[in-house]
Parts: sequence; structure tokens; C-alpha cells
Amino acid sequence: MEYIIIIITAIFVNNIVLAQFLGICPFLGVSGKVSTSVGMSGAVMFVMTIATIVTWLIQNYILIPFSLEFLQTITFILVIASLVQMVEIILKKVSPPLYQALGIFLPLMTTNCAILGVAILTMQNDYNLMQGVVFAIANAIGFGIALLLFSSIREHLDLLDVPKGMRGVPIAFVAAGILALAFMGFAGLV
Amino acid sequence: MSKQKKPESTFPNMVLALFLVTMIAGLALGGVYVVTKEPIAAAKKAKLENALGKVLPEFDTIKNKKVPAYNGKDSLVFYTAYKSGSKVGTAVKTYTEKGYSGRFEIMVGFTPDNRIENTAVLNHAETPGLGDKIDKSKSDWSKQFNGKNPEQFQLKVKKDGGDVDAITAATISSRAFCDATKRAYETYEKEGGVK
Amino acid sequence: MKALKTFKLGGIHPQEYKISADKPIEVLPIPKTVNIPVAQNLGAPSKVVVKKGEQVKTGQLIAKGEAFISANVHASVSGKVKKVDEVLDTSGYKRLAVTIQSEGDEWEEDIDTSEEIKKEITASQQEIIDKIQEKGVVGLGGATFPSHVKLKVPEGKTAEYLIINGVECEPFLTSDHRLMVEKGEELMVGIELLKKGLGVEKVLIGIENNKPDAIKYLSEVASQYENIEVQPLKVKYPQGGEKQLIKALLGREVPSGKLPIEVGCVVNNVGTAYAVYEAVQKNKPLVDRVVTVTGKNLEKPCNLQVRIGTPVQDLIDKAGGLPEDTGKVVNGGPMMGKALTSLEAPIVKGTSGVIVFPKGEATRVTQKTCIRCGKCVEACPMGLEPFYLAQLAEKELWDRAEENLIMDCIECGSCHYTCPSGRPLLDYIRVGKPNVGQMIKNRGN
Amino acid sequence: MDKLVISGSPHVHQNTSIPKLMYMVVIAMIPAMLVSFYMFGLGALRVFLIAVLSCYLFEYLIQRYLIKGPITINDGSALITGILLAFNVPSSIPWWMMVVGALVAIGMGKMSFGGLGKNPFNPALVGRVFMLISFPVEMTRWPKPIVSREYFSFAGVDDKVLDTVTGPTPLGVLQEKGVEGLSQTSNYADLMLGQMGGSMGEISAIALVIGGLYLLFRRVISWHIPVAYLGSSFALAAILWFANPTQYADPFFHLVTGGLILGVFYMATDYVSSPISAKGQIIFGVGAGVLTILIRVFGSYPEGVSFAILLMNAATPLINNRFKPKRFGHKPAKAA
Amino acid sequence: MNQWQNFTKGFIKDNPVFVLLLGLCPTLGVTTSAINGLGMGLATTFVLLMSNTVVTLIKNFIPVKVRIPSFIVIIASFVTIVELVMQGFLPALFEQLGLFIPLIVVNCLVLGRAEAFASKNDFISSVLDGLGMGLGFTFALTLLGAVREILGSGAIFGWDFVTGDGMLVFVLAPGAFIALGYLIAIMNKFNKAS
Ligand SMILES: Cc1cc2nc3c(=O)[nH]c(=O)nc-3n(C[C@H](O)[C@H](O)[C@H](O)COP(=O)(O)O)c2cc1C
Ligand SMILES: Cc1cc2nc3c(=O)[nH]c(=O)nc-3n(C[C@H](O)[C@H](O)[C@H](O)COP(=O)(O)O)c2cc1C
Ligand SMILES: Cc1cc2nc3c(=O)[nH]c(=O)nc-3n(C[C@H](O)[C@H](O)[C@H](O)COP(=O)(O)O)c2cc1C
Ligand SMILES: Cc1cc2nc3c(=O)[nH]c(=O)nc-3n(C[C@H](O)[C@H](O)[C@H](O)CO)c2cc1C
Ligand code: SF4
Ligand code: SF4
Ligand code: SF4
Ligand code: SF4
Ligand code: FES
Repeated sequence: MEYIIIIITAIFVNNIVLAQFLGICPFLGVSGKVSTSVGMSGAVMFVMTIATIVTWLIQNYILIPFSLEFLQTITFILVIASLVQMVEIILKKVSPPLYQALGIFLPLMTTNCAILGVAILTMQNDYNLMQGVVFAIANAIGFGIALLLFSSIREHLDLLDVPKGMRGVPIAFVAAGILALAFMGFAGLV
Repeated sequence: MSKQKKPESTFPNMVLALFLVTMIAGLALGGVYVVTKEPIAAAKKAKLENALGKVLPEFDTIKNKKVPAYNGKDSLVFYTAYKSGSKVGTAVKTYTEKGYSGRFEIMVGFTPDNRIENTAVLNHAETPGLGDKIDKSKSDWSKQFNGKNPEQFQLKVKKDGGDVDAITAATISSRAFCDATKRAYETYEKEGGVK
Repeated sequence: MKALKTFKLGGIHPQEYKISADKPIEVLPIPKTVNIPVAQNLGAPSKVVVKKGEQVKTGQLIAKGEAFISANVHASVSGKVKKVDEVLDTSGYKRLAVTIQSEGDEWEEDIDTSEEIKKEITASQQEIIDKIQEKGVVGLGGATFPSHVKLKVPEGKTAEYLIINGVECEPFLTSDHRLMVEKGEELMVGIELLKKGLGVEKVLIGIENNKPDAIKYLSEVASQYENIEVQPLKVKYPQGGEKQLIKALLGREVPSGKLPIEVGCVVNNVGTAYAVYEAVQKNKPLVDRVVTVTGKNLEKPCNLQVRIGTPVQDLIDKAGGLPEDTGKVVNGGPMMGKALTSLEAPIVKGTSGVIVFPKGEATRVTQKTCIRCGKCVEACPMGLEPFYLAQLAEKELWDRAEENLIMDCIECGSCHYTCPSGRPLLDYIRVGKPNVGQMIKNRGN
Repeated sequence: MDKLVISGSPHVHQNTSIPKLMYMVVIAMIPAMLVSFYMFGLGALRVFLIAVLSCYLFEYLIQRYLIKGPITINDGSALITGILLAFNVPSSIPWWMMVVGALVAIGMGKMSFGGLGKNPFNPALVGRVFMLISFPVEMTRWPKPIVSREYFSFAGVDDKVLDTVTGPTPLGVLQEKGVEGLSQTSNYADLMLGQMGGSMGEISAIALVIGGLYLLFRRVISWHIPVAYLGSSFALAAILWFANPTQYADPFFHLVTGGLILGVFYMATDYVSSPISAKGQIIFGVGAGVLTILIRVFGSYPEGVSFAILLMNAATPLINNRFKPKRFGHKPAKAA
Repeated sequence: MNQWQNFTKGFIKDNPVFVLLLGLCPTLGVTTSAINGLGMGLATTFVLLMSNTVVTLIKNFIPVKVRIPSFIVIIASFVTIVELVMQGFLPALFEQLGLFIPLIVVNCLVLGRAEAFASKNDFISSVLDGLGMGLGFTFALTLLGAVREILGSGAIFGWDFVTGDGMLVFVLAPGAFIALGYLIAIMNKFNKAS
């Protein structure tokens, strides 16, 4: 039950993009095409889960025991940056097809604040490791759903003649705003 | 432009550079940490004392202990206040999960005769303009609890058969506030009130 | 009553306006000059074999189809070849044509011009096919595909059904209808010939229910033959499209990009069957055909037997002349026909009708924005999304147009017909198809 | 003779147009409009006029001065948006909030995307949800039918009277007090005819169904979305009810209360923001039905129709990509 | 490009938010009021200025391959310094900005300027660039915060100029997207005109 609450909250009620404002840049940057948004969501899920596990271990077995919590930001970002590198190298060796699919999105992860944000939120919420993993995956799914919906809307808008002043980014934001309005309907679902 | 030669990317060079950068950064951070340690602790303490001061009568010493809540999973923190060695009240840091935007925490102060001295919202994410009226800085709504003894004053909104006037269009937040207060009171009761 | 058969997907029911349905076929007098385009069939143009100044007889070969998909062309009148030059065809393009100044009406000797119906079939399968080729018979249903090619069933495929297309689903047109009512006996012989040529056993004749007299009469005649069945169909456009017709009659679906033979069928128009009869039994080349001349304001709508190459003007004169308020003249049906640029254009083998529209109905409404009502999708008999294909074509997104099956479009026009925003969807799609075709071809290399 | 007109085939055209379709929708809404006038009196008329006039005005101003394109305010779509917007608010709404709602519906929901045919979301619902979230107090204060009508005039009404003549909607009661709360307040005949608190256009299920059947009969809308929407919401409500009738309201109650019927026939069916293919429309309807009940039963909003339809609007481009019409000559497996 | 332009380009022409579309998460996340926008903007400006300064100073001592990791360490250090200082001296604002302070470290604006500008340009230019971009960012956040506060709460910098509430949407998530969308549209128009 507790996990279900975490999942529904992260996906619908507090959607990472539409309510928490994390990962906006990739949300805007790769949402032009449905196909790339699928690849991006996959990469996010992959990295977000691993990053949450590793940072959780570091937080609970290094930073807290040695009272080094103030180094959280700097250690987390370094961990994430090197993790992304490693994932890239390992994927290339172990699963070339997966690397093909996710490859171009991986470098973007380092500057994706959704990854770091979820890692920090996991610590702030005092989740245990399992809860943290579920939280990370659910957030990645929430990211994926928002991205998928949004990219198909944008692909659709590309075929129409949006007025000049609104074309491109402005109308994308307005559409995202209406999407966020619609997501408010999920309020109180848990 | 800069025709200056950069160090080659040889392995020793890279390690050395990174090491130096990290070293310096680490030292700088350590320094700042030491400098800010005191103010940060002071700020945290000030915040707590500020809250305690709001919900309790004047005091000079505080003792705190953790007490398991009478329901719900978390434990509550009791701050017992003394003035010149005698108890003047107990503040209970309590919570609710039923807010419009989930969990929020409040502090409830009880006088030795089991009345609510005052309440203070510690943190919340309720909607600005609606649910945030539970906070004293936004509205006087929560003043209706002051001086009430929960034995006589049903900690429920009127719609649910209690004595609390709900905030217009924010019944959920009002209910949640009652939930947190009730949790504090029942636990406080179970602990035997101000012994 | 049992529900009539029809195809399920899409389709529309425009107002029928079959105002010339009860006008018997009249023979139009021989025109003074004819312009006979030498590329009248689908496929390669034929090679001209007569010279300027040469004297020709009616039915004499004037252009020979040499490529695999091409057909012979014959003189439709006797007289002198005035020139071999380009003339404007029905759609306003310049096309090579043989112009003949008519003198009398002298036929090639071996052609049987009598009225007598010759039922007995003596020709062998190969002889039938050869005769059809020699006499220049092409499909008269509109696409003018050389009929002898159709009869050669490709290796590995078997024809199970011959389907005779008597649907005539376009509004206004009645030429097939009249042919069925007046020439039933000849038609059956033509069908028997096609049957033998193809080597099939079973024949289905599909006729829409708005022609009860044709259904009744042909059923009677067909009862004298084995395995020829007349199947009444619910009125729905474009049931005459061969894919829709096969679906309606047999429930079989011709796969995308494939020919009817894939599902064991060959489809021929009733006019074609009649032409086959004449070619094989009477030795007569395809030099004339039945054309409906009609229009709401026309004085005398009629069905005329017309020599190929006759100027459209002659037909209209016969029907009482062009009304004052004429805005548009269409060669073919109102759904698929082409607007004429000039009344001098000649009747060709594929001309099934000439329709005169008054000014008020000639111009299109101005197109508005698509409101995504989906009515065009509902109407499309191929299950396409015309509004979307039009958008893709407008934005020149050819690969997405291909993914969305633009090449499956049969250009029936149902989408444009239904669109409440007056969007010329088919125009957009027509722009798209050659581009997509080119893209597919380039990929092949 | 003048020159002949040349154009591609086809040369005949069905006798329809956008305004004709739109005005049929307007005609279909007349019964529900009359009911709201009867129940809420002049106050209702006031809100309708403000909503419709502001929609026209904003559409005109934006086309004229911002887009600088052709003016198409006569196509009837702004009229529908205005009426539906008015249908979706209580008759006590202050005038300026209604104007803001119209600006959001037309300006943000429709014209920002390029106007008729371009908007991915239903404009009236964008306006409505915007208002609901911006003005939660005013948007959830429901005048009581008939009782309240004399208190409302063109000038609006003062706050003191409001509290005495407003009451909760049946769904609000359900949210607050659960199923027992309901049994005291409502009987089905009242609910069908419109004797309940609510937004102006949603109260009378019967009037709405009459209009809806008219639209189906005139083939303005197809059956897929209404049937899938009604069917799925009924089914889900029924499952919950069978599981625990003391906790969950019965499915008929869910059908006749709130904006369900209004949404099903008039808003989920908006061409522009709903899927094209029959399959897609069924998915859309089922999704909207399920979301509506989930939000009503488990969410903090008592009513979920607006949100459910907007969410499905968002999914519509995706549905259109995935669910193509049945293609002729392709194996069904491949078409999906 | 002269130094004046290095400084001013960040305000309108190359505004990080309205034109370059960088740092959007904090832009949307913290701008529920003008004061929050201003605070976040200044915090980011500090990090941007300091990291640009340090990067341009040490650029010649860092091998190419470890450039990015070194920059990250430098940026993260300054972020931590901001965190610690704010926690100690501005606890209330720190709580308001919450998660978004540590997230300055991944703000593409900061890393982007270090990588694309400071590591290639001289000291003065880099400092002016950092300061200009930072102030441009601050300007954008304050503007967005002000718009949302005015529309959403009927107030500006905490001063209520109307009684009662505004349109609540604007203090909530959807309002952030909507307000930014229209602001960008207006800025585009403005940029094109000039
Ligand atoms: C955007 C929005 C935010 C809301 N925020 C709160 C809130 O923070 N607290 C609350 O109790 N109700 C909030 N509500 C209102 C609830 O949905 C619900 O209408 C209300 O609590 C019912 O109580 P009432 O009987 O007092 O109207 C909010 C509503 C909306 C539309
Ligand atoms: C390129 C091409 C090749 C064709 N080849 C054959 C064939 O080999 N056998 C056959 O029976 N029909 C063949 N057809 C004729 C079609 O089956 C069909 O009758 C003709 O295209 C006219 O159809 P329509 O009037 O419905 O468009 C061919 C048509 C085309 C365009
Ligand atoms: C939309 C459409 C409608 C058609 N309608 C008819 C029709 O009503 N009658 C007909 O004989 N052919 C019609 N055709 C042509 C047939 O598809 C097919 O080509 C023809 O029946 C083949 O016979 P033919 O080769 O003898 O012409 C139509 C084609 C299309 C694409
Ligand atoms: C069947 C039908 C339903 C409609 N429903 C709505 C609606 O719910 N909301 C709305 O704003 N416009 C509606 N319209 C009008 C119009 O389609 C709508 O404003 C477009 O979304 C504007 O592009 C409807 C139109 C039709 C034909
Ligand atoms: S569409 Fe083709 S088949 Fe139908 S009537 Fe016209 S010519 Fe005949
Ligand atoms: S013309 Fe093409 S797209 Fe239009 S309805 Fe006919 S087949 Fe479909
Ligand atoms: S019928 Fe016309 S308006 Fe309707 S979807 Fe098709 S193209 Fe668009
Ligand atoms: S890191 Fe910065 S730029 Fe990237 S998503 Fe977050 S805010 Fe946007
Ligand atoms: S009939 Fe010519 S393309 Fe289909």
C-alpha cells in the first residue's frame, strides 16, 4: 500500500515535470518528436534508478556516519556525473542495442536536474532503499508519461499553423500549462 | 586567442589537476562549513525556540523527549517548559497526513490545566489563498483553538459534528489541522498530561 | 427483405440525378472530323501507322500498341487523314492525335455490321485474347486498361470469378444502365467470351438496386446460361471501384497494392464485355461507345452511341445545346470526371458521360480550416485519413504520407464530397501521390 | 459563352458547412438552456449573455489585432464555447470572473493555437478548469434551483443572501458525508429533471439527453464516444457499488448527477479535441469514463468530468497516432 | 564584441530564460513571488560569477579531458557555499527556495557559461559575462515572479494592492508554465522589433 501511494503520488499527483518542475529542459528540448521522447524517458528511468541507489548508499553509509551531510550536493553531482560515464561505457560493451537506443541521451543526464532532484528528494523524505527505488522508478514513469503526452501534442501542433507569435516554445509552454491544469484533477487521489 | 599551451591530457596530469581542484574546493568548503556551522545551528535553534515561544507561556528551560503517537506511525516530540524550576506547559510537535497537499507539521502548546495555549504551523504546502489560512501569518483562523480544552471543545469541523469553524472552501485543510491537534492532545493525555 | 449486399468501409450516397435513365441509346450521326488521340489507354502510347493524306476506312488500324501494356487504335470514320499532330485532349493537355476528315461511312470488309446477334462461340481461348488485342479493346469502366492484358492470368495465380461491373455508382451517368437494358443478349455472349478467355467458371454481375429494370432483365437472360449470377447491390458510392465491388460481392479484400487477381477475381465493365462481343463475334474494333450526355438544365439529356474522336460539342448540340448559365462541363462522372477546358475535345474510349453543370454549382466553396470532424475518414472507402494525408502533403512530409498509405487512395473523391469545410482533400492527395511514388521509386534504385 | 470553370474532381459536394454543424449543436443545447432559465431565473440569463458576448468579443479582437487574419466569428464555434462555459459555472458567478473565463477559453484555449480546428484541448473546459482552480470559492457555491432564482438579477447578488440560497451539489454531499448523506436529500425524479444544486447546464439529465439524441440522430456526432463514456463510467461505478454499497453511490446516481451527461454529449464529442477513428473514440470514451469515476470517488474534487475530458484531450494526439481507422486491404493486426 | 555588450547581452538579446531557454526548472519552480525570484536569481548570479571567475583563471592549468569534472567540482563548491551561507543567515528564504538551491549545480546555464564562455575568454570578459548573464537570469525570474504574484495573489513584493485573492492558478504549477509561455511570446516580439 505504501508503495502504491508513492507510485500514484509521484506519477499523477505530484508529477515530476508538471507539478515539481524538475527536468524541464529535456522536457522542452526532446519533446519535439515522439520517438526521441521515448528514448529519453528510457534513459531517464535507467539513470535515475541507479543514481538513487548509489546516492542512497553514499548518504547512509558515508555522509551521515561521518557527519558530512553538507557535502551532499558536491558528492551527489560527482557520483551522478561519473555514473553516467560508466553506464555509457558499460552499455556500449554489454548491450549495444540498448546503447544505440539510449546513447545520445545519456550525456544529457548529467545536467538533468530531475536526476539530482529525485536523489535529494529521496533523502529528504527519509525513504529506505526500497522506497527510494520505487520512488525513482515512479518519477521516471511520471516523466515518461508527461513527455509522451506532450511530445505527441507538439508533433500534432507542428502540422497546424500556430500563429507566428506563439509558434514554438511559447505555445509549448501554454500547452504544458493546460496539461498541468488537467493533472490537477488528480489532486487528493491518495 | 589564448595560444598558451594547455597541459597535455596525460594520465598523471589529469589526476593531478583533478586532485588539486578537489583539494582546494574541499578546503574552501571545510572553511565555510566551519564558519557557518554556528550560525546554522543558531538559526535552527532560533526557529524552534521561536515556535515554542509562540505556543507556550514564558519559560527559561526546555526539556524534550520523543513519545510514540497514540495513533499513526511517527512519534511526536514533547517539549516541556519550565520557569524557575516549575512546569509552565508542554509543547507537542505533531503532524497530519491529511492536508490538501499531504503532510504538514504544527506545534501545539498545552498549559498545565490541559488547555491549548496556542498553535503554530511549522511547515505546510497547502494552497496559497485557501489552505494556507491555517497559518497565523495569513489569517486568524487558528486563534479559535486558543484557550480551549479539548475535553469540552470537540476537535472536529462543524460539518463533521465538531466545534471547529472550517475555513471557507478549505474544509480539507481545516480537518487536517484538527487531525494534527487531536493527535497531539490524545498523545499528551495518554502521557498523563502535564505531570 | 434481406439486407442488400454492399461494402462496409466508408462510402457515401450522393443524390443520384439519373435523369437520362429512361432515354434509349440513340446513334449520333457521323461527325465531320474526328480527332483520335493515340494514347487512349492506360500504359504506353501506341505507334501511329498512317500518314497525312492517306485514305482510311472505318475500323482500319491507325496506331499499333507495341508495348506490353498498350492497345491498338482504329479509325472510327472513313475518310482522309488530315493531320497527325498534337491536339488538346479532354483535360487540356496536348496529345498526339490522328485527325480524319470523314467521307461517307465505308467499313473494313471483314467487319460484320449487321444487327444480327451471333451467339455461337467458335474462337479458342487464345483466339479470343488475340482478337481482343487486335481490335483495341480496353476497359470502358474509366481506367482504359488494355483488356487482353487483364485476361492473361499471371503465373501462379488462378482466376476463380469473373466479375462484371454494372454498378454505375456515379450520379448522373446512365450509359452502362442503358447498355444492360438494351443489349443484354450481346452482353451475355461477351461475358461467355471473357469467361472462356480467362478460363473461369463463375460469373457475378453486380448491379446497384437503383436499376431494377436492368437487374430484372439481365437475370432473365442470365438464366439461360450456366454460372452467371446477377447480384443486386445497395446503392453506395464508390461501389463501382473494383476493390469495393469484390468486397461487396464476395467479402474478399484485395490486399493493399495488389490486383484483384490476388483474391481470384477479374473485374470488367459491362461496356467492356459488350466491346469484347463485338470484337470477337463481329470482328469490330472499338470505334464507338455509349456516352451519357446530361445535366440538370440540359434540354434533352440522352444516351448516345458515339464514334471515338467526336468533339464534345456535337454531343451537346444533340442534347439541345449548351444552356445559358453553364459553368462547367465534365468528362466522366461528377465524382471522378475531369472538367473540360474546351468543347472541341474529343470523346475517347474512356468517356462514359458528359455532364453540364450550371454556374451556381460550378465553383467550389472557399476552403476553410479543417475542424477534424472525421467525416472524411468516415467516408473514405479505403480506411484512410484524408484530412491528415492532405496536411502531410501540404507540409511535404512524404515519408509520413507513405506510412499513412497515401498510395492506397483510389481517388474516389468521397472525402472532398463530405467535408463540411469544403477542403479540396483529393487535390492535396493528388499532389502528394506522384511525390511519394517518386520517393518509393528512388529508394528502389 | 464565358470560360468554363476548371477544377479537380469531385464536382459535387454535400450540402454541409461548419456553421450548419455548429448551429445544430446550439439547437441541441436549447432544452438544457431553458431548464436553467427556469431554475435560476434572470441570474442565469445574465451569465449566458456575459459568457457568449465575451467569447465573441475576444475572438474578434484577437483575430483582428493579434493574428491579423480573416475574421471568422460567425462560424458558430465561439457561440458553443460561450454557452458551454456558462453551462459549467454556477449562476451566482461574479460577472468579471465569467469574463476572465471567456478570455482564457477563447484566448488561451483556442486562439493561441490558431483558432478553430487547431486547439488540442477543449476551449470551454480550459476556461472552466482555469476558473475552478483560480476561484475555488465562487466556483463551488451552488444556488439552489427555483428557491434562489428571485434573488438573482442582472446586478448579481450580495454575499449575505448567497449563503442562505446556496447549497451543495449531490456529488458534493457524497464527497462530504458519504452515501448516508445522500439518502436524505435526493430522489431520482428530481435529479433527472434538474432539481438539484449544480452548474447551470448540468442539472437536467433529461434535457441534455434530448439534445444529445438530436445530435446523434442528425449525425453531427457519432455514437462511439457517448456510448463508451457512459458505458465505462456506469460499469466502474457499478463494480464499486457491488463491492461496497454502503461506501459507494449506485451507478445511476453517478450518471444523472454532475456534468456527466453534459460532458458525454457536448464536450467529449468536440471534433477538434477528440480522436478521429472509431477505435480511438472508444478508447477516448472509456478513458474519460474511468477517470471521471476515479476522480469523483478517490480524488479531492467531487466532480471529475472536466479533468477527465481534458486529460483525454491530452492523450488524443497519441491515440490518433496509435489507433488508425480500419484500413482496406491490410491485415487487422498490422493496422493496430 | 566589446565589454559593454558582454555585460548587457544577458538582459534581453541573449536572455538566459527568455531566449536561450536555460535554467528553466528553477525559473518555473521558485517564481511564486517576485521576492523568491529575486533571491533565486541572486544566488545563481553569485555562483555564475564566481565559477566564471575561477574557471577563466585556471583554464590554462586544466587538461582538456578533465575539464568538465573540474568545472563541476568548482560549481558544486560554490553552490554548497551558497547553501551553507543561506542556511545560516537567510533561513526563511532558504526554506522557500528549497530543493532548487542545490540544483543550481546542474543548472545548464552555469555549466554552459563555464564551458562555452569562461574557458575560452579572458578574465574581464568572463567576469562581465557571468555577472551579465546572472543579472539577466535574475531579471527574468523577478519579472516572472512579479507577474505571477500580481495575477495570482494581487500583490507585488509582498505588498497587497487588492484585497482578497487573485487568480490562484498563477501561484500554482499550471500558472508558471502559462505565464512563462506568454512572457516568452512577448519577449520574442520585443526582440524582433528592436
Ligand atoms: C486549486 C485548488 C486548491 C485547493 N486547495 C485546497 C486546500 O489547500 N485546502 C483545502 O482544504 N481545500 C482546498 N481546495 C478545495 C477543495 O477541493 C474542496 O473544494 C474543499 O475543501 C471543500 O470544502 P468546502 O466544503 O469548505 O468548500 C482547493 C481547491 C482547488 C480548486
Ligand atoms: C500498372 C498496372 C498493371 C496492371 N496489371 C494488370 C494485370 O496484370 N492483370 C489484370 O487483370 N489487371 C491489371 N491491371 C488492371 C487493374 O486490375 C484495374 O482493372 C485497372 O487498373 C483499372 O481499375 P480502376 O478503374 O478501378 O482504377 C493493371 C493496372 C495497372 C495500373
Ligand atoms: C472510385 C471508383 C469508382 C468506380 N466506379 C465504377 C463503376 O461504377 N462502374 C465500372 O464499371 N467501373 C468503375 N470503376 C472502375 C473499376 O474499378 C474497374 O476499373 C473496372 O470495373 C474494370 O473494368 P474495365 O477494365 O472493363 O473498365 C470505378 C473505379 C473507381 C476507382
Ligand atoms: C459536436 C460539437 C461539440 C463541441 N463541443 C465544444 C466544447 O465542448 N467546447 C467548446 O469550446 N467548443 C465546442 N464545440 C465548438 C468548436 O468545435 C470548438 O470551439 C473548437 O474546439 C474550437 O476550435 C463543439 C462543436 C461541435 C460540432
Ligand atoms: S464511378 Fe466508375 S464505375 Fe461508378 S459510374 Fe462512374 S464510371 Fe462507372
Ligand atoms: S479520394 Fe482517396 S482519400 Fe479520399 S475518400 Fe477516396 S480513397 Fe479515401
Ligand atoms: S471532413 Fe473536412 S473538416 Fe472534417 S476532418 Fe475531414 S478535412 Fe477536416
Ligand atoms: S538542469 Fe537546468 S536546464 Fe536542465 S532541466 Fe533543470 S533547470 Fe532545466
Ligand atoms: S485509381 Fe489511379 S491512383 Fe488509384
